[in-house]
Amino acid sequence: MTQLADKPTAKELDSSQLIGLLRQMMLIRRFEEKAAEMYAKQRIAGFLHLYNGEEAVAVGAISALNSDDHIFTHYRDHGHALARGIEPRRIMAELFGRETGVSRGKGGSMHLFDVERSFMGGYAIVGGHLPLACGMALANQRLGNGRIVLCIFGDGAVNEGEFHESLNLAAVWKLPVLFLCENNFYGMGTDIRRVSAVIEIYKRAAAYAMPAEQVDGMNVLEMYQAVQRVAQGVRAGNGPAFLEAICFRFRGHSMADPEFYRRKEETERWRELDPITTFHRKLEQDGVIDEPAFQSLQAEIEEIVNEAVQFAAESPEPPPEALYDDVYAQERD
Amino acid sequence: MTQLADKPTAKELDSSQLIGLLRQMMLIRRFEEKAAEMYAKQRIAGFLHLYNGEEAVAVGAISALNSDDHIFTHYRDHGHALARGIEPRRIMAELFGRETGVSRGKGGSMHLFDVERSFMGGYAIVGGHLPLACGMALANQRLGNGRIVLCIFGDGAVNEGEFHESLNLAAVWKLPVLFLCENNFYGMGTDIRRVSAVIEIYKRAAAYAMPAEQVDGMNVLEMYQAVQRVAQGVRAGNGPAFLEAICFRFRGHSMADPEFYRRKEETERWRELDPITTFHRKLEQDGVIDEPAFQSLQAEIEEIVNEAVQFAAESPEPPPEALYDDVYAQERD
Amino acid sequence: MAEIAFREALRQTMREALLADDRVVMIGEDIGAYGGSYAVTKGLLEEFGPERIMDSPISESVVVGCGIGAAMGGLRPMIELMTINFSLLAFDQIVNNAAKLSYMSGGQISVPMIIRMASGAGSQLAAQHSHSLEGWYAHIPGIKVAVPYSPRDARGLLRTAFSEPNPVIFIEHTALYARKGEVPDGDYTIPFGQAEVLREGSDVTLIGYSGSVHQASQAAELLAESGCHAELLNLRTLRPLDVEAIITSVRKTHRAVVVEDDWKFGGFAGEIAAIIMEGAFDNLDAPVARVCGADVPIPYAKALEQAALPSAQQIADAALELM
Amino acid sequence: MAEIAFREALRQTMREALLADDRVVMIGEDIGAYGGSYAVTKGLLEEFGPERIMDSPISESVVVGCGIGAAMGGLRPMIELMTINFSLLAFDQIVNNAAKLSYMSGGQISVPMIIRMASGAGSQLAAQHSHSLEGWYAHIPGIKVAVPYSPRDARGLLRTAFSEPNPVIFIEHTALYARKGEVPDGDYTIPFGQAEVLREGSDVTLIGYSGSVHQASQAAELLAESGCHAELLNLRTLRPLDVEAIITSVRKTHRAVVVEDDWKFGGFAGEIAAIIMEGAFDNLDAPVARVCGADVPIPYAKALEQAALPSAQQIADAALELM
Ligand SMILES: Cc1ncc(C[n+]2csc(CCOP(=O)(O)OP(=O)(O)O)c2C)c(N)n1
Ligand SMILES: Cc1ncc(C[n+]2csc(CCOP(=O)(O)OP(=O)(O)O)c2C)c(N)n1
Ligand SMILES: [Mg+2]
Ligand SMILES: [Mg+2]
Repeated sequence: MTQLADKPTAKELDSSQLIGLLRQMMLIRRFEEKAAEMYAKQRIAGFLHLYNGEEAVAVGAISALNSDDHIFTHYRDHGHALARGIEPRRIMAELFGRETGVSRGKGGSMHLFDVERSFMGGYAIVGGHLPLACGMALANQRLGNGRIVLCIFGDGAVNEGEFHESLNLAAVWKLPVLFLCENNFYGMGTDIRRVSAVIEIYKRAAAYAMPAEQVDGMNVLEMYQAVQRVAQGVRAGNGPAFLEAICFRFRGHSMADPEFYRRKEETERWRELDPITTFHRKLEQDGVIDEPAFQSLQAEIEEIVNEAVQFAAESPEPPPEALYDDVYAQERD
Repeated sequence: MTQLADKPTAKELDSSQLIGLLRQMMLIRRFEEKAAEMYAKQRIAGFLHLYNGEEAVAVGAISALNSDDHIFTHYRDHGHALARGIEPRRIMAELFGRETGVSRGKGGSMHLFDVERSFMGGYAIVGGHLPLACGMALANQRLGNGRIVLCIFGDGAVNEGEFHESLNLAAVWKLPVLFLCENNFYGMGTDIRRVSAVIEIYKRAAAYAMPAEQVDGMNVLEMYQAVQRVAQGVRAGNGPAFLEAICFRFRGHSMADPEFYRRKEETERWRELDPITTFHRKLEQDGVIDEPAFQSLQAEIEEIVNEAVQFAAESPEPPPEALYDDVYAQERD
Repeated sequence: MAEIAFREALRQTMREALLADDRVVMIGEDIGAYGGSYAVTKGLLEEFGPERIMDSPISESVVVGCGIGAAMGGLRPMIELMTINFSLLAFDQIVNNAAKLSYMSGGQISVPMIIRMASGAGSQLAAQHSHSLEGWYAHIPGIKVAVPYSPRDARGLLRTAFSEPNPVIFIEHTALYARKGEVPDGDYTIPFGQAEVLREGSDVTLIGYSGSVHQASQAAELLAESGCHAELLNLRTLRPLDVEAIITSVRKTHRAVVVEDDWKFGGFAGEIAAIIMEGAFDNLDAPVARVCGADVPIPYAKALEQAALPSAQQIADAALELM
Repeated sequence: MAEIAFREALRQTMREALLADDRVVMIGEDIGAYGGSYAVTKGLLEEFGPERIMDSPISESVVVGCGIGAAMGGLRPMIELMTINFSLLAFDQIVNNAAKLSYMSGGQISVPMIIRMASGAGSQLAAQHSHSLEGWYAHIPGIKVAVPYSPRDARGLLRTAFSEPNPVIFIEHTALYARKGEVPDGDYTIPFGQAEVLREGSDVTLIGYSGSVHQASQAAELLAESGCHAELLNLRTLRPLDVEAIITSVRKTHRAVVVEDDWKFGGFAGEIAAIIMEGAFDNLDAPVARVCGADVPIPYAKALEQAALPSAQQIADAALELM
């Protein structure tokens, strides 16, 4: 039998753990603000998709996993990578296209990989990583290693054929995978109501007899709690499960998006639920954090982020020979 | 507003209509027995998938449509083609690979087409025709021509990504298409229970908020009734609908199948529900048909089928130049 | 004759088609409310409404299949697949349905549809978003493949595509969208299968299509500086391919360099080289050279990405080596 | 050394791999209870059970993607896609994931998996079931492509595939399954990238792979009757391709005919022709000839189908025309 998770429940988290959650969300926010700045200065290129507004989803979910549980995610992956504890400097270096980047400059923003941390990558074909998550879960199941797979994707991915094929396969083979849909109501400029026959996404899991629920993705503790609970069942061998996190991205789809497709007021309303502000306020009210502690947190994060930029900027570009490296893996055990 | 179907209900069908249903099922059965014989004699080649046992599905469903409603189906298509009224001789000629065949010898058993009869083809990529059915329905919707699309596929197709994408699209755009799943419990040698998370297939339509029901595919009148009723809603503009016809193929998947994967007893049990025998018995009991009438029906069908073989055998093969014909369509209005 | 951008030439042509024929509908991801990911369809939703300009779910396979069915049913669909990268998800529909229905049905069916997709690398979008797979489409009997280079091509070829009874894959290199050029007004069309001689020369034939014509044209300038007179061919369509224009030019110049963004090994440049050998063997003074993308997934880092793509200098060098 | 069928050579090799390594799992449609649509996997379910021999839903994309993920996770999956026709539905997984993960991750990931698929026409299965698209796979950096001809190839190449750290596309021509040949026992393997000279000759090089080697070999017999000594190359893998063996042979014979079932236009035969031109230009006495499938969807009718496929006679004629 596989081991059961012994993560504390959200209620059992101590002060430093609670502050840890806040800190991670703040780090993601600040890291990405800086990345956006660097994008404007053309130090970063390609597509850059910010996670701004959705930080509670990644932080709550990933904190509730074991550190060797696998993560597969989409191109909007900075938040997930940081929440998994990958060094900000190596992520920033990747965005800068440097050799010191997590993917050695080959992947960029959409393809962060850190296999040592079981962070199995960001993927840029919508829905394309769901099958991989099933396969990894199959390997875990066969190897009996007690590890589960968290597979993260957006509301837009739900209409891809691979969503359907993956959920069915995972259910039939009882694979230890937790599907986490970040429902931020838009796939690029397309409102989910215009393209999805059923908009309460978690209900679609019923077509695969898969347990599913909706959770408030603006609330880090609720995310933590839901994933902690559901992961336990998945780890215990009950088969896959599905979570729909309701959230919102405060910025455009990518840096290039002028957001013609939605009204400012909609975003403003959601901003009032900012996961960082609300959680900070709660921790203040509960006496977990005071103003000086918060300010030193901010300062610490500022330093980490600045150091990350400096590290990235000073890192070497991949050498020309690197062009032909790693097209093929060289060895096999 | 589109016209409403004015098909009689199953109860209103008169004797000659009832006998017509029986006759069509008998024709399909006999036609295919002959085709199998010709296959054994190597007059027919390629894949040959018999509809043996499922005749009530095609006959009941297609009789309930208007004659200009479109039909898209899979490679197991002889039954559907005959039920639509395509001349047996032109189907047999197609199986023989002759120029007089419905598809001029280019398509064979899996690709019967008769556009004049709105029979839009048999398709050999599992699930691949569902998107086409949606597109045809979109055209009908835009042109306001009151025609609906019947899209037929098997239980195996349900796990393809295109099933999911098609049902979602049809639902979102309220397309006039009736999805008809022939659930014969096997996709080749694979028992549906081993590969489908939810085996009551019609329940999967709920993921698209699509009305769906199960119907006894061994009973031609129930099939007729269900399709007649459901088609009315689709034609009225209520959007797509889903029917799952429970049935069974009495023979192997194709002529090459030794049926290792199932026990003879299972098939024997289903054979007791043979749609032709049971309907014949019912018509006898109801006094609709007597023995002489039945025998002359048999004789008539025997003659049609024999004539079809003769026609096919005497028809010319496509000329060598035909190899390059119709790769591209030549004109455009 | 107005000077407009490639993107604008496309948009104007679409608008004309939508105005001229009620049966024209456009289907694709984010072509409406978002305005198109490369802003090609911007404003069309507002002008023609959601029944003509249909935002689709992210479901490439059904989007293309739906286009095919709609074409069978009498509409004139134009599908936007956003980029060629995503078209891989619709590959079966294109190969097995769009390209084969006319033939399999013994000529009963035609599929008059256009499938547009952006192609090419160069903006650091990394391996999954940087494909140039035009050659794969050119390989499929039953479809036609247009690869415009100039705004003039864009309009002329798209107008032809709208009058085609067959499925047309219409490839738009992302590096071209913003480039401007003169576009004739009115009934101007460019037939499929006619390459354009962009520059006459006697020493070597440079052959390109879509984005690569730009690098080839710069290479021709570089060569001119070295006193080498290159003839430059813009293929315009890959299927049908203007074999005659290629052979005529090589018979004159005796040398050829084929330029393609796509991976070299097994790419379409090999087909062109083989065709030249078949048609002008006795006229060739040197083997046909191919300057193509490096045989690697496209990397993100800027310098590496640039190194993976054919450059004007590489083309010029390859030409000079043939001398 | 036993004389066994191609199908049986594959089955034995799979069985050995399953016995030797617990991490080997096989996934595919109808590979278990049905026994495999071409009976290649027959008996394996009974011997190894449903945890090793996994019947899948009809969901090509997730089947391949699941194989990739399983390989990332430490298993050694072998995927059977039944036929190359259905692989189009898994194309995105192969092109965008299997082939790119090692590179995109900066070398952190390897994908040791085999994807088997039957290929080829000739049994009147009509347009959607008769593809030969090996050349498309050969075009993709990051994967390897094996195209065995003999039972000996089948075993030797499959053994190599099982020891590969990279994704291998393993193509099995349906016309070969029942053909018998001698297969060495024991640790015999055939490395990727080494063509086989099946017959030595001095007048022309015939180049084939997979099923087409059969027609080429018959053509060599026909040519011998006319006094023309053909050398016959069986490529064995398309990626890596044994360029050296090809060039060496053509330098000797000065002429070459490339044979391929697939459509000619834009096919892999063009690549081989271009490579020959690049590597043996001065040795060529005539342009490289290509004998390929006709540029049409494959028709059902027997005579038409045969006319669409390369025949020994066509190959021999093409060779004689080069003289
Ligand atoms: C297969 C495919 N189709 C289209 C795209 C273009 N695209 C990139 S992101 C995106 C929207 C995805 O939305 P969602 O899944 O909701 O994620 P979000 O961006 O909202 O986090 C689209 C259409 C793609 N990358 N892959
Ligand atoms: C995409 C694809 N995958 C696999 C096949 C091979 N194949 C042909 S029929 C079939 C089973 C389909 O079963 P089902 O949909 O239940 O229809 P039935 O044959 O029972 O009528 C399979 C796997 C195919 N033709 N297309
Ligand atoms: Mg979204
Ligand atoms: Mg079935």
